[in-house]
Amino acid sequence: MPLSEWVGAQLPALVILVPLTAAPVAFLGVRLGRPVALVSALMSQPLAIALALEVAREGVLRYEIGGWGAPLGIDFVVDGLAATMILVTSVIGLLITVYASGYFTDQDRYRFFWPLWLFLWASLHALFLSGDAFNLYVCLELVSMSAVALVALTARREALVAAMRYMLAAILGSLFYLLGVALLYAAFGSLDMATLRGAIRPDVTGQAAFALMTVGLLLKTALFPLHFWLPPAHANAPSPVSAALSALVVKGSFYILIRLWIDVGSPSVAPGTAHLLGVLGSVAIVWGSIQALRQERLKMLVAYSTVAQIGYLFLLFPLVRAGGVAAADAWTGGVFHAVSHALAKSAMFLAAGTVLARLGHDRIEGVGGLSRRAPLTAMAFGLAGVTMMGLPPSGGFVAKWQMISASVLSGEWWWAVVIVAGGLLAAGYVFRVIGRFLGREEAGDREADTGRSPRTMEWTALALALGALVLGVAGQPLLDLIPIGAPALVAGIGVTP
Amino acid sequence: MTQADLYTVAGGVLFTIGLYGLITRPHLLYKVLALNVASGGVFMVFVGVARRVPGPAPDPLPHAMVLTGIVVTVSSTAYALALAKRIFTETGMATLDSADTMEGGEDAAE
Amino acid sequence: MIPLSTLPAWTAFAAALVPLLTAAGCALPLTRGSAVRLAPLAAVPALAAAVAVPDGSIAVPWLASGIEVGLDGTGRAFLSLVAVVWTAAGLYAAGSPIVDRARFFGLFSLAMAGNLALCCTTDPVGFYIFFAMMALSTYGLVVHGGGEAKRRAGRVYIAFVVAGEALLISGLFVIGAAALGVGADSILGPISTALLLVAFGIKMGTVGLHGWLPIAHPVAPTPASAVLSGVMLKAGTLGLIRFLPGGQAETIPFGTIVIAFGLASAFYGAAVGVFQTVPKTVLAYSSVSQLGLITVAIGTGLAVPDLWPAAVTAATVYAVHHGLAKAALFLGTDLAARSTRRTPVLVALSLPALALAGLPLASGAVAKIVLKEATGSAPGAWSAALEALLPIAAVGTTLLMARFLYLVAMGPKADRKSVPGPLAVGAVALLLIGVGATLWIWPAGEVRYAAEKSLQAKYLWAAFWPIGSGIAIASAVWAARATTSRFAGVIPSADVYAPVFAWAHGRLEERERRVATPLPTPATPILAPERPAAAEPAPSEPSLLARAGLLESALLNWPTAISALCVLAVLLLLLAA
Amino acid sequence: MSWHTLALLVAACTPFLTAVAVFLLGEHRGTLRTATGLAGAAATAAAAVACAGSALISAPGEYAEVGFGLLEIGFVLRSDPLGVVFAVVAGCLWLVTTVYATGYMSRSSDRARFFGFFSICVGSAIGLALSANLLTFFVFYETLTLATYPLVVHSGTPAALKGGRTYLNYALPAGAALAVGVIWLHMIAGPVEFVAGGSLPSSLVQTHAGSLTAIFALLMLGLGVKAALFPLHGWLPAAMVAPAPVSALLHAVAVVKAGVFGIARVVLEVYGPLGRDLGLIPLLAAVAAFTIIFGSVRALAQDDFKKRLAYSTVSQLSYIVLGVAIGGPLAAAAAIAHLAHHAAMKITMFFTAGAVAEEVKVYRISELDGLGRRMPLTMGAFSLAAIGIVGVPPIAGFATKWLLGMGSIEAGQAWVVAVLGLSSVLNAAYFFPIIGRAWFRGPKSEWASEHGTKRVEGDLRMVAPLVLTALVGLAMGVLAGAALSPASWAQMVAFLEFGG
Amino acid sequence: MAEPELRSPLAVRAAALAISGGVGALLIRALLVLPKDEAGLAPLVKANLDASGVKNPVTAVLLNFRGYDTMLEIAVLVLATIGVLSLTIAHSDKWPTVAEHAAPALSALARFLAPAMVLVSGYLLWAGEHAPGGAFQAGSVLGAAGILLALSGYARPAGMTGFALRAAITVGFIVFLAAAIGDMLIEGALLEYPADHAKTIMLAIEAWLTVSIAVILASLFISSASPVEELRRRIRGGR
Repeated sequence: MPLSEWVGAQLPALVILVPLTAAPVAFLGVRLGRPVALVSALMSQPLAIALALEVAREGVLRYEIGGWGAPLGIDFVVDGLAATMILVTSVIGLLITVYASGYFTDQDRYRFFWPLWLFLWASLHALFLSGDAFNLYVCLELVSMSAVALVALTARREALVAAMRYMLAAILGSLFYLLGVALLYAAFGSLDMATLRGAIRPDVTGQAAFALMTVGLLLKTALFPLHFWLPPAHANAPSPVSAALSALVVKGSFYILIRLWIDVGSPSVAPGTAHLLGVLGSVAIVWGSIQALRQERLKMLVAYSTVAQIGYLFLLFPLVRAGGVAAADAWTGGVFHAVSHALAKSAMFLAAGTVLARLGHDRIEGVGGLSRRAPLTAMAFGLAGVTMMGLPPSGGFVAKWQMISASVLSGEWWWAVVIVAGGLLAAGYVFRVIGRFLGREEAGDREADTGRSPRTMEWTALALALGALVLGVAGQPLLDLIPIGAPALVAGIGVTP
Repeated sequence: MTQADLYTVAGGVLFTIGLYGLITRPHLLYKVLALNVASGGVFMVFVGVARRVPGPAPDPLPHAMVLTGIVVTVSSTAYALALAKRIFTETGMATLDSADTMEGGEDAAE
Repeated sequence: MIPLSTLPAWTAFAAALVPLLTAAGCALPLTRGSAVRLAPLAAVPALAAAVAVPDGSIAVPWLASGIEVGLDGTGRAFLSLVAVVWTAAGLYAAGSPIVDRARFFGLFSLAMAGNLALCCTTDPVGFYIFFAMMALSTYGLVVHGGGEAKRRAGRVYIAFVVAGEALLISGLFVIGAAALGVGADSILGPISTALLLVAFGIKMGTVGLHGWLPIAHPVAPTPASAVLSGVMLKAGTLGLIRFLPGGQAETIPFGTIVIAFGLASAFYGAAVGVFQTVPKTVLAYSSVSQLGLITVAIGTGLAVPDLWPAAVTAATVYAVHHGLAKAALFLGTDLAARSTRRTPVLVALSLPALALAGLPLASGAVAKIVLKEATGSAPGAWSAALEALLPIAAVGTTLLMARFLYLVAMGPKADRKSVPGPLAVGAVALLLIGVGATLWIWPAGEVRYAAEKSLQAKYLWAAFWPIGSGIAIASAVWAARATTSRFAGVIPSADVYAPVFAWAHGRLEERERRVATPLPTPATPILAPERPAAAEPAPSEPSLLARAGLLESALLNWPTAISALCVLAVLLLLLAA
Repeated sequence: MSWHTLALLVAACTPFLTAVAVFLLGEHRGTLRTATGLAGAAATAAAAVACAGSALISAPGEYAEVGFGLLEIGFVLRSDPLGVVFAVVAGCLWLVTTVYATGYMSRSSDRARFFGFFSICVGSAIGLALSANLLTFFVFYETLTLATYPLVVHSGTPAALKGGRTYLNYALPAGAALAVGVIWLHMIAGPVEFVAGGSLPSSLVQTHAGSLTAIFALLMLGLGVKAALFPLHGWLPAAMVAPAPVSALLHAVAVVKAGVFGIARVVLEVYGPLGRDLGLIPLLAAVAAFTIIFGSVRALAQDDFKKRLAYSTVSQLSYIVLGVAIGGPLAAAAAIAHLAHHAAMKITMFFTAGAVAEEVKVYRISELDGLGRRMPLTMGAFSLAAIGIVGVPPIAGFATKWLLGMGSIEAGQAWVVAVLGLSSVLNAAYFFPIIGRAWFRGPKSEWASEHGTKRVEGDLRMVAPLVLTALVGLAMGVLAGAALSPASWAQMVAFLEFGG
Repeated sequence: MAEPELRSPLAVRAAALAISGGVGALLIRALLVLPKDEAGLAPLVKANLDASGVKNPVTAVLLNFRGYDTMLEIAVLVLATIGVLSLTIAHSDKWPTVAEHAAPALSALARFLAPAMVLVSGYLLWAGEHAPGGAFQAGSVLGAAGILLALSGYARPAGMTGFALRAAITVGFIVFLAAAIGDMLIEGALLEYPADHAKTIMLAIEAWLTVSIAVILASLFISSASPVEELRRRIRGGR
């Protein structure tokens, strides 16, 4: 069998195996961490692209692990959504890797960053590809474990306590999820999502299973009011980690949530919940933004911005219920938002990391005039802010366009009001920082500046921010990819609201 | 109430107890233990589920899942304990209030 | 006899624009010297064109919003008058001690170009362009030399100009639109007519709209006053002739109103003018009065549409007559003031002065006959009324002129340093010849007829008795000067407008003082520094944001957070059930 | 690729590429950066003119297009006759402003940032001019909003930041309103192209009258902020903290015109006859008329040079809105022509304000006394532009006014004439005193004692552009009737809009 | 040094009781109505047991049908170990001392017990093929032996922080991974064991996993441990 054909057939496995193999290697060799991670990152890139192209060409792919096939074995399922998430993860992962290679000055002390990060990366890929409810639990644990370990990496007391908070929340969330899996299996006799889709019934057990899994995943996604662990964890982690957490990790649990709700369980399971999630999402948008407005630390502000932006994702749940074009718009819009937010938020955290690296602090008060000294970083933050605000040209805008479309079409216009208000609030906190960047230097600001910002750091942040912008004008291929294999409910054709 | 139900209900109770302990116990060790109790509850539910199949042999799948779950729990418990220990070493306290996580700011890039 | 050539229609227009060259020349440092010297003669090509270019017009679509240029009888008459008066004034200015000559002649040329060119355009846009050019550059002439008084006068002048322009353009829109075949609305026509009457009325100093005239004339340098009063006011006359829908029945309702205003102006100007104490102010009031007579002619044409051509002729002839005479008087005022021997000047000045009153053999007599020919057919009682009132107006004119000559004679002693040179004397002489000769060589039939008529005894008498009466009254007033001199100056120079102007000046100057309080300049100012405002209200809130922060820390508290989780779980489980 | 599409691409992309190059060259490679900026501006101007040529020789409906798919609507640029007016204005004035800014900013810091964002702003303006549909327009519109902010706060002073905040407080909610309007309209009517004469099918009036009205209100709210319609104008005077080139090109031409241009697009090429059928246009006209008067009255009260100019802009922009809202071909022609006319005149005035501030540190009108003798070219150019704005012939402003006046009569809206008259008087009332002070009063300010009254114009790079733009403004008026003049072009466009 | 309160105030406890009780009640309510007749995947497992290569259905599920789960589970374990190491020896580069002195009685016991535990571990590993048992059980016992040796002061792990430790921690996972990749190359799918060698491969994986799990569990314990003597002092001295 020619290599290319073999690779083509093994793509879903390979995208996981590359970082998963790299992780122990990076652990084994003390000095190998950085090069191995870079090689792995560079290999992931073409694999992810190939996978996306394959899905675009062939439609949904299934890969039977161990040759057993679901429901006995575990299948990888690659639809448009999964391929999109893999693609985004590999792009952001590459840039974070490059950034981190310049960020950690004491490579020896932080040598465990690399295996942990590679494990995180691999587990995200595994999570996105998994088609099995229990396997998703294991993936979730892998993600949480590596994420927590990365947060605690600096062993600063704030980071340790934040990691602890995160750890407890993550374990609790997993337990709720696992309890739901138990009920699901007890009720429907399968763990394979595709099989479950056919078997699901809105009976007490099924609904309880969904409720429990949802609670667990909400906690892991940090939807208001369960966001208590997120700001400290994201703000006190090393910046490349913060970027990965905000951009990718919270999306992991959200991903499972939409798989469960929209892919497996039709909204006929617990219709009231959809609106509850929508309302909580709306509150999150407003509350997170307001909190971001009052933060004094840059990374804390960015973290609260994540709390707010997560809220948008949850508007998906009430909006897809309308069916038809509205549902299709909501689906692509929601996922597109996740994607563009991932790019922009990682850019923001990486930019904040550069600020920290230069100034030794990230107090917003003290960043005056930084756009003179670190223009690329200021630019990266600003451009990422465009996506946060949902203004064109940015992926955030395209996403909001779709979501507002959906809310207008479905007649539930109040979600549109929330979306618009959220954009304005986001402008409030984004410009609070940008204004400082562009403003005057306070006495002593310049002296405090170490001037340390390697090109790898500045440019990676900028590249991510630009990526979020490019999505705004050239996002159509992705918009076409996302709905491939989407559940009939949101496919947009032949479904009456 | 069958034997299986006894397991599942006991699992539910254990889970509830764990939840209660997690809320009320400030000490990190207790919190980790509370989570252990709760996961024990979840595993009990699995065991109960495994027992419900007709025939003498239990369903092996929940058992396998419990085993996987145990390893995962052991891993996370070990890490959580190490973390709690480290917090204690750094702050002299082992609670979530040991440091103001909203302040701080330095990180690994210095 | 005319035309003398077969030049195309646009040449007249082009000739009228020659002063633009000298204007530009005055602005550029290199050419400044020669431009200043050539500026007085800049109107000569236009004068030549007025003589040489045949009737006819041509569209110039690319210029501005598309205009039409050319000459007709009326235009030719006005162009000639304008060219002569500007030349005379220019020559006089060249012989006068005027400061900042480059600027003066630059603005002078610009106004001249406007004034000349507006005679050569036959459409609303073209006319408006040059009307505005003339009026606005004249501002610079009015305030030339600077100083508080001139600034105030300039302010009054520009205010009236701007208001006039705004009304004028509003009226012209309708005419322009009508030319395109749109908006030929019944209501817009009369409105447009009214707007034009008011707009040109301002220019012509019709009573009620005359406030600027006695203010602007005295302060301007004499050559500027001469052209202002002599020809620029006539631009209003030309505008009325060009753009009023003359000869159409719709104008009838306006006729009597216009006649009434004309008459009122004629008497009001005379009545107020005699109380003035500055010769140029007296002349300004005389202009109000004289243009009132022209207005009467126009009004007659409006009231009797059939008479419109006659009225136009009358207005034109009278305008030419008055333009030459008034310009001569203005220049003469200055000449007298500067001359060490004043008597010859006074004698010379009495020619145009009496010409204005209708002295036989001079232009005034002919003009008045043409006027009477037109007004004689005024409707209803107006004919008789005018027959009776016009001679009385002439009495008034005579009195005004007497007052003027008296004031000139009594003026302060001349300064030896500024004795007028030959250019100045020649300029006045040129105008005097014009006053004497123009209407005798006027080619049009009606004028020739009137000129011959003026020599008949009946008309000689009709011309003489008002002058005689006027002189008699003047003599009586002079005889009783111990009593009458107390009345000199009891009416301020802007009469009813005086308090309005005083108030407006006060307000504006007060504001200026307030604004001009110097403020410290900030280190890197982009905008001017803010005026010190009232102190910002001190932040007195535990702000909303702070409260949100308190609530958030409660949410972040572990027991609360996990409890929230449990509540959410309960909610979801219940919602599911 | 034909030269038509090539021109389109070059015109829209060059400013952005220039921006990237300028950012990359950075603060220290000044000469190369300046050269890049000039080359980019020149290429853009040439391409914009080429676009105009393309629009001229293409048959209606067959204009050059280039774009790609986005959100089922497409991101499409097109050189149609209306769009190229704005594109050419923005492109050509950018070239002039670049020269000016090189002089103005010669002693300033952060020039790379300044010129970079400047290029982005111009690119956005040209992009939105050439947008073929509402989505593309909106994308560029918001880009413009954002790229302007760093320029407004350029100096970084607290006052500048405050001005920037005010700007955002207006611009961002407006963008949100516009976004909702655009999306909603797409929901109702599908992809909204710009088509001469209006693209919405008239059948919508029966089915969606209420929605269309609400959408129109949202769109006007969104566009009205940039167009500085009362009561959405407050940001414009506040934004005057920006450096002079910004005020000149952006706050007199690119940004504010983006708003009025958008209104023109929406009223003429989206709603078309529906605007009248739904009774929306008269209201817009009333608001515009009020703004004209309001802006002028406010301008009277300003002593700050740039703020007076800003309020004048508020007033003048509404001429364009009013022209569009009158609903007749001549009035629309006036509006379109005024896009160019006002641009040339107002940019001159802002250039002047900047040159005066740089040269003699004078920021207030009350300090301008006698400046005509000190800087005769500068103040001469200013005077020409100012009387042009007042509407004195034969300068450009008159050409607008004439078309507008006749257009209002043509459309049976003669009341507009009264507005025009009153506005002219007010314009004169706030501009003539400036001219009067500069030329007819003696110097009394500090600069007189420092430098004497000797004639010293500013930097040639500043004087030449402002003289040029003043002359262009004059030429636009003097040659208004000539072929290809803005006024003639505008009449051609209006002819297309109203189908003869 | 202020020790934290061990219990929350009464109000908090009451509220916590109420809401966790609420969750529990609803949970139990759902658990009580679980469908009774759901056979799940048990029949499927039974049907495919022969093909799996092992006789114990649980082992078949763990290592074959759902071997991927197990591979990731080992990854979690390795990951947690790396995490713990990053918190402990990454910052000091040496192990904490578990016991400073060899306690005579304890070390004698350890010497006796440890070989037995190794034996038991081997049995558990082997038994997993057909009865309850397997790598994790075996590894736990082995790891316990290591901890016992450390606590008794008999063995000090101080030197073992380098490559050997890391290799021991990861070897099980790496073997698992190698098997998975090998299967991809040979059979065409991840973890699709060649039918003839399934049992051998699984046994090999389990054997190496046992080693890794033992080392992991022992080092998890030791890396966070405080010296026994200090604990003893603290207990004697009271709090």
